[in-house]
Order: sequence, then structure tokens, then C-alpha cells
Amino acid sequence: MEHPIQTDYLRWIVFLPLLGAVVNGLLGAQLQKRLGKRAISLIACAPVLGAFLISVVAFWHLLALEPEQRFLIDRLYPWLSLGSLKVDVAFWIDPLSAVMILVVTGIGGLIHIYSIGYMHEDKSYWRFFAFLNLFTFAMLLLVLGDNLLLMFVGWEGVGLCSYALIGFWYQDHVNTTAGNKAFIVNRVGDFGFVLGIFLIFWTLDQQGHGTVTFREIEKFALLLNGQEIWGIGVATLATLFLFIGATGKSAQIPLHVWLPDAMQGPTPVSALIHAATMVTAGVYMIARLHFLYSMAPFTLSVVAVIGVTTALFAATIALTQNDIKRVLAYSTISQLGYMFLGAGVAAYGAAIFHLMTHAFFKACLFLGSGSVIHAMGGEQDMRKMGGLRHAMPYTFWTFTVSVLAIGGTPLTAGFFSKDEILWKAFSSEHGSQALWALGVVGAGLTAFYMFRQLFLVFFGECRADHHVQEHLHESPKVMTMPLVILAIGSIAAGWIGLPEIFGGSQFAKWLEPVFGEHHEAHASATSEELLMICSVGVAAFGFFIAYFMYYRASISPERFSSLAGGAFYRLFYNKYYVDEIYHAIFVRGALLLARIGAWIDQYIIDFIVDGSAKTTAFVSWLNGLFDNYVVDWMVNTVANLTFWAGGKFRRVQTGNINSYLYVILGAVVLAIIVRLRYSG
Amino acid sequence: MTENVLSWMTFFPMAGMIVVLLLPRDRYNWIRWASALATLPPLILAVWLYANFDRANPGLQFVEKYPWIPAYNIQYFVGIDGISISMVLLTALLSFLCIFASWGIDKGVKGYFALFLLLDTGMMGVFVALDFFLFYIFWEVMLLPMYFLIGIWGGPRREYAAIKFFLYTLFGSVLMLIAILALYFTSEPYTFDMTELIAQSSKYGTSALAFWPFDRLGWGFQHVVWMALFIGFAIKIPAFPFHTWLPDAHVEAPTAISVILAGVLLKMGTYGILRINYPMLPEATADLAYYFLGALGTWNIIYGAFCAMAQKDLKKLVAYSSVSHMGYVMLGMATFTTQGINGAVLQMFNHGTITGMLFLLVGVIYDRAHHRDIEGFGGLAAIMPVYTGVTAVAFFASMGLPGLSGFISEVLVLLGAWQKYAVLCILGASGVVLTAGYLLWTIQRVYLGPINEKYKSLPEINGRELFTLVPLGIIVIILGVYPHAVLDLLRSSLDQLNEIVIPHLS
Amino acid sequence: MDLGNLESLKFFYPEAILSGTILLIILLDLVLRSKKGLALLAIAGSLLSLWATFDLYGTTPGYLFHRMIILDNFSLFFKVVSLLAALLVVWMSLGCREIREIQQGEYYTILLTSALGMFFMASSSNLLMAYLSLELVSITSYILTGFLPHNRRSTEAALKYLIYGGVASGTMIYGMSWVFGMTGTLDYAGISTALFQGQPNRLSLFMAFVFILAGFGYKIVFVPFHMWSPDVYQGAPTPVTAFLSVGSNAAGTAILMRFFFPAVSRLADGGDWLFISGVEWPHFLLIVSMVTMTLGNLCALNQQNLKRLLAYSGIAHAGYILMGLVVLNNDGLKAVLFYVVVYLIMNLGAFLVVVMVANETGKEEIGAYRGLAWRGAAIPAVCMAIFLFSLTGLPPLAGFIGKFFLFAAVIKEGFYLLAVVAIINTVISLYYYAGIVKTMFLDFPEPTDQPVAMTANNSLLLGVLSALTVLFGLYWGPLVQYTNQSLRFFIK
Amino acid sequence: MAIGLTHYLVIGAILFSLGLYSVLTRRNAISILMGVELILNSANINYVAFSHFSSANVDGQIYAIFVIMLAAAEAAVGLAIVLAIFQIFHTIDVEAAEALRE
Amino acid sequence: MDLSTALFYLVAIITVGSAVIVAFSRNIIYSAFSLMGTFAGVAGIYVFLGADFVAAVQVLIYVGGILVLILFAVMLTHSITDVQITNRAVGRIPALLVIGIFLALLVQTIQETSWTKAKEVLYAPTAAKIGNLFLEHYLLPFELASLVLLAALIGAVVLSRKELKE
Repeated sequence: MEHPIQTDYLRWIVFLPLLGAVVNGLLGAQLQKRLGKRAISLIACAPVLGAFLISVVAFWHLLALEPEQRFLIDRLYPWLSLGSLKVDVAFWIDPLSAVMILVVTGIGGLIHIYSIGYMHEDKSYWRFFAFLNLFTFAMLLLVLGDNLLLMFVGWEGVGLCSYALIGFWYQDHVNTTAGNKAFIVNRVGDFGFVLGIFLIFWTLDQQGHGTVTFREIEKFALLLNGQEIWGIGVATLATLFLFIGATGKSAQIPLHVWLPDAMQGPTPVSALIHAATMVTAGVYMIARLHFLYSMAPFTLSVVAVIGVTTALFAATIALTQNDIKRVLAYSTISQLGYMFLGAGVAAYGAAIFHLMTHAFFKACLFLGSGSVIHAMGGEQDMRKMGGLRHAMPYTFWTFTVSVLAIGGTPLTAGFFSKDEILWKAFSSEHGSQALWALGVVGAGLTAFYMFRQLFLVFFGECRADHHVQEHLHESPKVMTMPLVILAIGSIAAGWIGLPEIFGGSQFAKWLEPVFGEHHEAHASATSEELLMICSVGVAAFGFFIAYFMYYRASISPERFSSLAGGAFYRLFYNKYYVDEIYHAIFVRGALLLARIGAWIDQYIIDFIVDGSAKTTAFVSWLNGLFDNYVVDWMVNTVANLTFWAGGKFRRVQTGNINSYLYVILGAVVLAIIVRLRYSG
Repeated sequence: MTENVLSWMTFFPMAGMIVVLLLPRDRYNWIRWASALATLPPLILAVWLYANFDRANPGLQFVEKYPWIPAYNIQYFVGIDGISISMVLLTALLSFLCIFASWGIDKGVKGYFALFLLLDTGMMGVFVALDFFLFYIFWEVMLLPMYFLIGIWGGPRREYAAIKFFLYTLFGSVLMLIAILALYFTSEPYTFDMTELIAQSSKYGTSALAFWPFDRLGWGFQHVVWMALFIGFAIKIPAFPFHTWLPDAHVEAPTAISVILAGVLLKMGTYGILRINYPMLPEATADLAYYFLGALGTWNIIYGAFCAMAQKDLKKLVAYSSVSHMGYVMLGMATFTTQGINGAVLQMFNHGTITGMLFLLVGVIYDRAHHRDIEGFGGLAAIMPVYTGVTAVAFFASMGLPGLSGFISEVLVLLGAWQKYAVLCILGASGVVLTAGYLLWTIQRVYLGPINEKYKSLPEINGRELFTLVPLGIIVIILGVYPHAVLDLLRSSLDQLNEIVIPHLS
Repeated sequence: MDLGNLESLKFFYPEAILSGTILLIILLDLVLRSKKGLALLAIAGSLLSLWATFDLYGTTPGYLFHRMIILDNFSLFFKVVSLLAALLVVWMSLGCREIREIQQGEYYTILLTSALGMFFMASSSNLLMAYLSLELVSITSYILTGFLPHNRRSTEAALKYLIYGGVASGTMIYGMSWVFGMTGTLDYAGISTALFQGQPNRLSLFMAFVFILAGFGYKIVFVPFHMWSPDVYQGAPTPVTAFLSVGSNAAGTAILMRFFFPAVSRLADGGDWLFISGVEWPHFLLIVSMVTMTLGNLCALNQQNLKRLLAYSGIAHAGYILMGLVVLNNDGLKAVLFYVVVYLIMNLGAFLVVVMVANETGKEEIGAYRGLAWRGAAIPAVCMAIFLFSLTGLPPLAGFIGKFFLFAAVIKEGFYLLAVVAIINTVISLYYYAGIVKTMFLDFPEPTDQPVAMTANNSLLLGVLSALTVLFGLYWGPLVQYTNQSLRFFIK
Repeated sequence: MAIGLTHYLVIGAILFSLGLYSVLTRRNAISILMGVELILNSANINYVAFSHFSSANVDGQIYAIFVIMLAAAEAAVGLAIVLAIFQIFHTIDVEAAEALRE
Repeated sequence: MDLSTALFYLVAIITVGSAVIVAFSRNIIYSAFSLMGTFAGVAGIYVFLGADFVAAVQVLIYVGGILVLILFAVMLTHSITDVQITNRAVGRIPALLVIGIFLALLVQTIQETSWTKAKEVLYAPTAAKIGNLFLEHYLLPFELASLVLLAALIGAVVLSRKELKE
């Protein structure tokens, strides 16, 4: 690792998508007119697939190396070098980022292809793909950037793209609002992120090693020990700052509010950005900086608690939602919660593992829902669906598979990854029974709402109106192919990370050079089995309730929804009223302050300014008063008197002379007196 | 030509003005092209300067020095260094583009372009002048054209705006005159030569003056002079209590003039502080700029952002966003760190290009819709996609999106700020969120949403307008990707500047 | 050099030529039909005398006519100034409609006589001469003011002026009598020696000076002796107003400087002037200066009549001029001399535009200037703007340089309070000057406003004046050299 | 006590004050001119007195003579103006004529 | 107290008294006439001061010239036929106040001032000496005075011959 291997092809992983974005962005409108949508989709998909291939090459390249040598870097040019701040535009790849780029380019590629079919009717097709490519570019930048600033560029870049894609159908006010919400909430997170960067940089700078590149930070991380600012350990504070960023990106409490609204975007976007890749950036970042987090136990516990809380919180909300995509959105939030739980117990490998598997099945679920929505002609309310399994078999089966996966059915990917996390939550030195227990409950809820969705959508009678039913159809190949691949992935992806009892995890080995060995106090394998069974049991319980409620309908949902007078139900259904509260406090608050500021400007500062002008004017008016009024009065009195003979001689002006002379003489006398008084 | 390139850049527009005055009154196109030709050579020379500027040399370059009024040791003394080069480039570029932005002027064309060229000379002069007297002359020379340009070709409340601008600035500049003279008579022998005055900076006493209120404040001669100069500059920046002329002036001024105002004139305030207050009065700077200036800058950032959020008039919103963005400059200057001060000057340049774009864009839509009411639009993206695209670039650059120039300078400023005053840095960074807030909100209300039937048939942005916008846009992107294109010019001089002040920091 | 009557004559050309011209005009007025010739004669005469004045540079300075008047650079300078004033005003009168309706023979006679009086004001070295010359100028000014026939304003103004003048000069000679009583001589040099050797009573000396200031002050128009000026300026024919505003102002400054500096102060090294200790005349003048500029500017703020406005601005400028005197320093005095010249040029210019507008519209109210630039009088409007901004003191115009030197002197001596007051005044003054500019450029003419055409004569003069205003703003080296070496008093 | 300089000066002072007084209070142009004459006379008394007591020459007296001369000139002009106004008001309708300050 | 002193006081009282009437009289005619008294008194004072020539000039010019002018003006501007001839004055009280202070100041100052004292006080006829001085030492002022008178002459003509133009 001291002597990273220089390469010069990594840049293409990043730039190919950018190329596609630029071409489509600048010329898209024309191309679409001239050459039609095929050209567009070609320009869009080719680079991503290219990037994927290069990533695979890079992956093999890494594999060929010794584990501790697995590290490639591609330096372009110095981006900022001022004083001790030296930032290059450089891309690096190590086992961790390798996993990420494979996920991003791979799943991203599939979603691109899927979109060809999904977006086919849209008239600003080119714009969609331009942004999709741009997003891929930004995401890859985020992953491959070899320093925090570059990562931040990607970090904000993906935010921008998600903003643009959420508001893709900008004619509708709701969508744009959702976009704004996403961007601003993310900005709040980024705000923390930047501060984290500053803190790290300056603290290291004091030690003479100011830097923002990951490798050097890792090298000098120990210098942060014992450093304090405002009585808090720098490591803790910095990691907390960065974690704020993570909560923003990865929709964790308290910044989770934007993700559900983000479902306003086209479904592929939801799949790619708001499920598979972008939202996991937070997890990636923590894993990337695991050495810092490991130095800050307090932060770790915060991360873990936030993670598990979010997991439960989102799950409870998901129980009650009827919008097919919103359910998935909340499940995403809660799954991300699991990842943070994993990261929070220093099980970074587990977190990344879950990240990967989740990418598969969640993408699959979203795309599936997309194809459902596509078939239902845009209908998203599950209560209007049902019995679709006949109409769209591919969608149905793939969907089922991924539901099983996310539900934690044994031998599916979800099972292994989630279980890994739960086990670590139980066993690692940062973990605890409580964390594990909550996690398990969450798993149960997950199983419930996912199967609820499955049953509502695909089983039972179709509740849609005839018009829609007639048009029910399976989606075209270009859409179903990716589904199939992803479904396979959501089974198979798990097998590279088998738990100890099934022979240990390849995945963990692969990441070892990054995270190093995490020897947690190894409880006996039996306890792991016990826990596993336990969680499976809970999940099964969830499944059965859903089964009886929505398949057999032998238990009426109202039983539960009317608990405690429906208080819980309303609470969940209204997402704990967080949106309302935030709106009341932050949006309203900002606007209020804005109005106050404008008011101050207009009525106070300008008043003072104009006021001084006015006083001047007033004084001069007083002079005028003396001139015009006093004098004129005299003049007119005088006028009648000066030449007494005169009605003729009215308003002759000699009178004011006297008053003036008064002034003069007064002044003179005054001067003399003053002179006597003060210097006599 | 190359040995006195700066004089050429400064006075060529004035020559152009004379030509314009000689042209027949009603030959609009002759006049327009003549002025375009008058502003082109400075631009070419600017490019030449950019190529031949010695980036390693922190000192003055392209110096010209001739005696002017020997009796009072007044010289014609111009030259540039890292502090001014970027501003010179910016001025050359913007004045050239603004000629084309003013193409639509059809009332008193001759007078307009003549005054504009005079203004150009004034601006360029301010940035190259190194003799205090010369500096002051140029500084004031800008006032008159500005007054008329706003007052004659401005909007409905133009007279109020013009006179407000005029009074404000004159007040500041007369204070400055006093300060200049005070320095002049303290120097030995009497001189207006800035380099000389800097060399003698130890002469300016710092022991507290005997009389109220300075005895209380512990202000010495140097502090008082510093304050006098600072107020003069703060009015131009515009720093918080002195900023209210800006919205009025911007709203009333014609598009091109707003661009010049925001792009060049505002910079003169901060430029002056860097060029004069910092090196000439280092101890006072250390005492007063430290914290005070930083806090003022932060306040500008947040206050301006909030005011912008409340605006109904698109142009006024942009104006207040300038107030907010200039706050970053002040904050950066006050940090006395390499990153901070470089970021500040870079921010001056970026703000010039970005806000220039914004005003041009507002002008484009105003020419078509004849109002700037934010609520009055909607759905423009569907009607004028290209226009919207360009706007998006400008807006996102203005809210500091990575990959665009604004980001670099803001990050540098905040990075610098963190080391000196973390709290201010946090507040300033929160300004970024606010900026995103009001800009996105504006985009949503103006460009997105359902198409407004009233403006269904608005024509798309035309070639001339694009010609004024695209170069700026390209610069914005290039600087975002490769900031050293400009940073290299500044670095050495600014570091030297820091070195002067830092020793006095308590 | 101390010459008797006959020897003095050969240093007396300028006065002699001017007097000759005056008599010639009186004679020709009886025979000549076209009065234009008289004006040309007046111009020729003053040109000749101007040449003679310059011819006198380089001759050894000294007393003439038994110590009645002094010949030195200082007096020569003011002779030049008053000649220029007379010259330009005659030129201006040529193009002025008001003047064409009056008896021009007498008009030019009196005008030149007044100029002659200013000569003596600048050069008198004797209380008697001071009084005589002052009275000569005053009386001629009354007459000029009241020159318009059947115009009650003009006549009333004349009456008012006369009464003020009478009181002021009466007070002045009363004060002079005390000085005479304390020193036993009328001669400045004698006074100086007597004051600095003997122990004069401070209080009585102070009072005497205040009385004398009344006399000088109402010529320079500073508070509290300013009240006559607005009415008189408004009432008098515009060229006369111009003449008074620059000529008598300059002459008053001259006589004041001559009396208060060489006569009753001592020049110390470093160009500082030591005043008789314990007589706080400078303090008095300091306050007067501040009050004067402030009051003038404030009153000017809400004036509608342009002549009246310029009267008040004239008061303000008197205040600025005083700034240069109170610092008791040669730099200040030099600044004053420079300012006098600059003020002459720009103020005459402003009045010229007033004349041009009044010629066409017959009005002097600001309303008459509405949209002047768009009424075919773009050039006068631009020139007016130049003059007004120069009066404000904006670079690159002459007025700025003038103000600059004044400020410089004030700050060099550390009178910061005065400087700040002056700053605020500058800003205030900008407000009303810019107000006029606004009316000319930013407002647009009503159909009722008749266009303003310009005659060749006027436009030529206008060109000259505005060119000078700009020129001295950009390259004032020679002028400042001239004014500086004009500050040479002959003291013995 | 013997009649000394002071007596004369005091007389001068009194005349001076009376002159000023009438200048201050009089509304009538002519009366004001009379007041001015008083002032001039007071000054004259001073000059003559000083030339008698203070300076061993007649400068003061000469000054006084000049003052008298000029007083005459001034009076002539002044009264001419007064008459002019009088004439104007005979010939011009006052209502039509506008006063100086409006 | 000898005769001359008494005489002096008499003259002084005449002078001041008539001046007081000039200042305070309600009737302009009275003021005008009592002005004569003042002038005469002043002339007397000149005599006391041994300034015979000045006294003569005073009588000639003031009483003979200026006073007549003033009376003319009064007559011309006041139609005699009118019965009551007023000469109102306003603001007497404040004026009295100011003037009072002023006079007090003057007198006080006069008393405490050390005026220069000449060696010997001369009582000689001055006419000849003055005449010589006019033609020798004071030639220029003399000429200047003539110029003033000329200007005044022209001015008076110009100003008062207005009504002829019509």
C-alpha cells in the first residue's frame, strides 16, 4: 500500500458515463429528432456497460495482486494546491471501491437498459438519459475519488442528479417540490460533511500533515488521538460531522424525510438512485473512513442507534402505506438502517455486504413495481391492484424472489447479509443484545410488509377498473431481462458471504485488506445458529400474519389498525408527522426570518439612511422657514409701512434687512462675549 | 505596445468614446460596433497579459511610471500583481460582453455607449493605478457615467436609485480622500506612491489617540485611517449597513450596467481593502479586520441570503445574492490564511462571472416578458429549454455546486475560516444551505411547473444573448475543474500579502 | 522700493490703461450708435491692461505712491483675476439679452470702474486705501445691481445691497479707527510693527478685527454677513451677478489676506503665520467657516431659482475658501489662491449657461432646465453638468483639485473636525448640484418647453470655460505653479 | 476731570450704537440711511480724536475727510435708488410686480 | 469746571441728544431735521479737536449736501399733503437690549484700552497742511475719491433717469 500501482485506465470508468451525459445533454434534443431514441439509448447505455467492463478488468487486476497490494491509483492533475492543502484529481481502487463500482456500473447498466423500455414514451427521453449518465458519473467519482474533496464533488453531484431526476416531470408542482426537498435536505447533510473535512484537515495540519486524501488520513489517523476541540475529541466530532452528511445522503433519521417524496421520480430512478446506489453512499463513506470511526466509539454507538431506530421507524411506517413505491421507499430506509447498524457495530464488511445484496433485491423490487405501474397505466395504489400474477409472470416471479430475499428467507442473499449484521450486532464489542433484539423485530416487520405488498399486488382478485384490466400486459423483454438477472443476483449474491458456520465469507476475506481482521469475541457457533433460527422464526411469524391477513383474509387488518383507538395506525400512516413538524419549524422559520430581514432592510436601514437625508432637508427647510416665513411676515408688515403712502407700495422689501442686521450684530456681540468669557 | 500595455487597456476605450462622440447620432449600428471595437483590444491584451504574466513573481509587473505633477510628487504609476490581475481580466471581459448585452438600447444610443466606454476606462484605471492620487481620480471618474447610465437608461425609479448610489459612494470616497491625504502627509517625503506608502507603513502610529472616542477604543492614527478607508470601500462592497443602495441601483439599472455593477464595481471595495488597507496599515488590519471583518462577512452571507429569499423581484433577488456572496469574500480576507485569502480573490472573480451571467439572464427574460416578477412566470423550461439550461448552470454555480467555479472559492474561504474562527465558518457554511434554498425555490417558481399561458410564445434565447453568456459559462465550468487557471496568478502575491499582516496578529 | 507719485507712474500702466478705457467709453458712448463697439473696446482695454499686468512681473516689488499701494506678485495676481472676471463678464454680456436693453455705455463704464476698484483692493497697503477701494467697488456694485430699468427686483436688490454695504463699511471703518488709535498709523507696515512691539489690548484688538471682518466679510459673503447675496444675486442682471460672485468675492479675499496676513501676522519659518498671541481671530474664523459652508449648502437645498441657488452655493464656497485661511499656513493661502481661479472659471461657466437659458426662456427657475439636454441644447447641458460637478468637487475637474488642495492644507495642519464638516458639506452640495443635472438629463422636456438655441459667441465662451475646467482638472501643474509664486507679499 | 480722548471715544461709541439701533429698528429705507450716516460720523469722531491725541499728524483728519466724501457719494447713490423705486411704483402696477422671494 | 469743558459738554449733549431723536423719533421729518443737529454737533467736536478744516468740510458737505439730499428724498417720497407722517419702528425692546450690551462692551473696552499717546498735542491751523498732503502724499487716494464720485454721479444718473425710458 505504500507504493500504489499507477494505472491510467481507471479514469475511463468515470469519464465514459460523463461522455455519454455530455453528448446527450448538449446534442440530445437534435439527435433524438434526427436519429430517434435508439441513438440516444445507445449513447447512454454503451458507456455504462463500457465502464462496467473496465471495472471488471480492474477487479481482475486486483485479484491478480497480493491481498495487501490490492490498490490501484490513477492520478490526473493537481486540482487544488494552496499552502498545505494539496488535492489531486486522482482515482483509486481498492477492494472496497471495487465492490462499489461493480455494483454501480453493473446494476446501473441493467437499470439503463430497463429504462429504454420504461421511458420509451417520454418525449424528453434524451434528458432522462443524460441525467442518468451524469448520475453514474457522479456516483463513480464519489466512489473512486481518492480524497474527501473529490468524494464530496461526487457526493453533491449525485444530489444534483437526484434533484433533477426526481423533478424530471417538472410540469407537476409536486415533483419539483420533492426535488427541492431532496436537494435541500441533502445540502444540510453536506454542510456537516464539509465541516468534517475542514476539521480533519486542520487538525492534521497542526500536526504538520494537513491532507484530505484517504490513504494519508489513514496513515496519520493516529495523530488525531488526544486532539480536542470544544472539549470533544476531534475524531469523534469529525466522524459525527461526516455522519450528518451520511444521514442526509442515506436518508437516516433525522434527515430521512426526502426519500419517500423522491418516489415522484421515474421508477428506474428510484431503483438506481434511491435504492441501489446513491443512498448507500453514506454507508460507503463510513466504511471508507472506518479507521476514523473505529477511533470514535461514541460515534459508532450513535451510528448504531440511529441505524436501528431508523430501521424500526421506517418499518412501522411501511406497514401502513398503500402506495406501492412508498412501501419500497420506507423499506429502503429501514434496510439502510440495518447497514448503519452494521457499520455502527464496526462490522463494516457486513454493512457493505448487505449494501450489495440489498442493491440487487431492492433494485429488482423497484423495477418490478415499475413494470407493474407500467402495466397498470401509472396506477400506484396497491388497493387498486391484485391478481397480477397471471398477467405478468416474469414480473411476478422476480418480485417474489426478491421479496423472499428481503424478507430474510434462508439461503437468499438477504438472509445471509442481514443475518451477518444481526449476528455482529449481537457479538461485536460495540454491539449489544438490545441492538440485536430491535433488529430482529425490524426483520419481522420487514417480512410482514413485504409479503403484504406481494399479496396485495399479485394475489387475490384484481381490484382495478376494467379499462385498466384490459390493458394489463407483461412488460417487454428489455424490461424483464434485467429483472431476471437481478432476481438471480438477489439469490446468488448471498453465497459469496456465507457465515462462519457455512464455511466463512469470501466477501469478508476480499475486504480484509481494507478493514483488516475484526476479531470479535466469538461466541460459540451454536449461539450464532440459535440467533439465526430466532430471527428466521420472527420473519416467518411476520410472513404468516401477512399471509392470513391479505391472502386468506382470515384476520382483518382493522384488528391491528384499530389498536389503541387507531392512534398507532394514524401515527404510522402519517409518518409520525415528521414532515409537518419540519415544515412548521424550518420552512416557515426560514421564510419568517427572510421576511424579517427584508423588513429590516426596507424599514430600518433605509429609514436611517433616508432619515439622515430627511433631517438635512428638514434643517434646510427650517432655514427656508426663516427666510420665507419670518422675513416675509416682516416684509409684509413693513411693506405697508415703509412708504406709508402706499397701498401702492405694498411688499417692498427692505424690512428683512433689520432682522438680518439683528443676526449680524447678535453674532458679533456673541463672539465678543464668548471671547471675554473663555479667553479674557 | 507591450511595454505600456496597461495604459493601452485603460485608455483605448476612452479613445473609442471620442470616436463614438464623433459619429452621427442616428447611426446606431456604427456606434454599437465602434464601441465593440473599442473594448475588443483590451480583451485581447488581457489574454496576452494572462499568457505573459509571471506567476512566480509576487511583485508588480508591467509597471509604467511617469511624473505627472512633480510639485506634489504625483505620478502616473500603473502596474499589476496577483491582487489585481484577475480583476483586470474580468473587467476587460465583462465590458466587452456588456457592449453586446447593451445592443438593445435604443434611446440616446450615442450617449449611452460613450458613457459606457468612459466607465470602462475608469474601472480599468482603478485596478491598475498604483499612485494613490491616480487611483482616487479613476475611482471618482466611474461615478459620473454610472450616475447617468442608471439615471437616464434605468427603470421607473431610476432617479432615486441613481442619486442614492451617487450620494453613498461620494460620501465614501470623500472619507477616503481624507484618509489618503492623512497618509500623504505622514509619509516622508510626501508621496502618493502606494509602494512607497507601503514601505513606510511603520510610520503610521498605532498608539491610541488622546481624544474621545478613540481613547476609549484604543484606536491610533492607523486605526482611524483604516476605518475611513474601510467605510469608503465597504460602501462599494457593499458591507452590511451600507448595502441598501445596491438593490435599488441593480433593479433600476439596465441589464449591462447591472452586470458591470455586480461584476466589477463591487469588487473594487474588496480590492481596495486588499490593495491598500492590508499592506499599508497592517497593524490596524490585524486589530480590526481580525474577527470584525470576518463577522461582518458572515453576517453579510446570512443576512443577504435571507433578504434574497424574501424578494419578489428576480433582479432584486440576484442583487441580494450578491450581498451574500460578497460576504464570502470578506470572510475569506479576514482569515489571513493562504486558502482563505486566495479563495476570497477567486470568489471575487467567480462572483463577477456568475452574477454577470445571472443578470444577463434576468435581462433576457425581462426583454421578453417586460417584468421580473418571480411569481409571474412558470414553466419557462418547456418554452425556452436552452435558456433554462444556461440559467441552471448559472444558478447552480451560484449555489456553489462542486465542479463549478463557485464551489472552489467558497470551499477555500470556508476552509480558511475554519482555522481562524470555526464558529463563523459554521455559520457561513449554513449560508450555503440557505442559498440553495432560495435559488431552488426561484428555479421552481420561474422555470419549472405548468406552462404559463401568457408566455407560451416567448422566443428562445437568441444568438447575441448566447454570445454574451456562453463564454462566462465556459469560464465557470473550467474554473470549477481546473481552478489553478486563476489561482496560479494570485497565489504568490497573496501569500506575500499575508506575510505582511500575520506578524501583527495578536 | 518706495516710490513717490511720478516715479510710480511707470508701474501703474494697468490701472492707467483701464482708467483710459473707462474715459474713452464714456466719450464714445455719446457719439457711437452701435453699443457693440463699446463692449469690444472694453474687452480690448482690459486685454491691454492684462498684458500690461503680466508685463509688470519680474519688476522689483515695492511701495507706490508714497506707500499707498503695493506692487508685488500677490497684487498682480488679483489684478489678473479681476481683469479676467471683467473680461469674461463683458464677453458674457455681449450674448445676454438683459444687457441689450440697458444703457450699455454706462454699464461697461461702471463694470470696468469696479474692476479698477478691485485692483486697489488687492494692492492697497493702507487703511485709507483699503476703505476707498472697498467703497469704490461697493458703490459700483450697487449701481450695477440696480441697472435693470423698471425691474423692481433689481432696484430693491440694489437698495438692500446699499444698506448692507453702508452698515458694513461703517462698522469696518469704526474698527479701523480703533486700530488706528492703537497704532497711531494707517500704514500696514507701521501697524504691524506697532502691534508686535507694543502691548495692544487684546480685547479691543479682537473687537476691532471683528468689526473689520464685517467690512471684508460682506464682500467675500460669509456668515453672518451673507444675507444680501441671495436677493442681490437674484435681482441683479445675470452677468453682473456672475461678476459679483467671482470678482468682489476674489477682491474681498485679497484685501482680507493682505490685511490679516502681512499686516497683523508674522511669517514664521515653515510657512506658518504667527498671529498676535491672545487674539483668537483664527478661532472665530474657523467657526465662521464651518457655519458658512453648512448654512450655504443647507439653504441651497430647496432653492428653485437657479441664480439664488448659485448665490447660496457661493456662500458655501466662501466657507471653503475660509478653510484655507484659518489654517494660518502658506499652503492654505496657496490653496485659496488656486481655488479663487478655479472658482472664477467654473462659476462664470455656470452663470453663462444660466444666461443662455434665460435668453431663450426668460426664466431662471430650475423648471426652465427640464430636459435641457433633449431640447437641442445638449452641449450647454453637458457643460453645465461639468461646471456643477466641478463645483461639487469631483475629479477629473478643476473644482476637485481646488478642494483637494484646501483639504490637503487643512489635514496637514490637523484640523480634522473642519475636514469632516467639509466632507459632509460636499455630500450635501452634491445633492442639489446633481438635482440640477437630474433636471437637465433625467427629466424629459414637456412640449411647452421651447428649445434652446446657442449663438456662436456664447458657445465659444462656453467652450473655453468648460475646456479650462477639464484641463485644470487633469493638468494643473502650471497653474498651481503660478498661484504658488503669486503668494509673495512685499513686507517691510 | 479734564476732557480726554476717552470722552470723545465714548461720544463716538454712543453715536455708533444709536446708528446701529436705528438701522436695526427702522423700517424706512431713508431712516436706515440716516442711521448709516450716524455710524460714519461716529467713526469720524474717532479718527479725528485719534489724530489729535494719538498720532502727531493729520492722517486721521484726512481719513475723516475721505469718509465724508464717500458718505456723500453713497448718499447720492442711495437716494437715487430710493427715488428709482418710487418712480417704478408710480409707473408700475405693484400687484403685477412680483417680490424678490416667492 | 472751566468754560471750555462746559462748552464741550454742551456740544456733546447737542450731538448725542439730536442723535437720540434721529434714532427714536416717530416722525421721519423730525429725524431728518434733528440729524442736522447731530452733524452740527459733530462739527463742533471737530473744532474742539483742533480740526478746523474737517469741521468746515463737515458743515459744508453734510449739512449742506447730504442732509439736503435726505430731506429731498423724504419730501419726494412722502406727499406732504398727508397729515400724519409716521416712521414706525418694530422690535425696539430687543434692539435696545442688544445695543445696550453692545454699548456697554464698547465703553468698557474703550476705557481699559491703552491708546497710543502722541508726544505733543498740536493746535495749529490744518488747512494748509492738509491741502499739501492731498497733492503730495495723498494724491492717489484723492484721485481715487474723484473716481468714486464720478462713478456715483453716473450711477445716480443711470438709476434715477429710468422713468424717462418708456
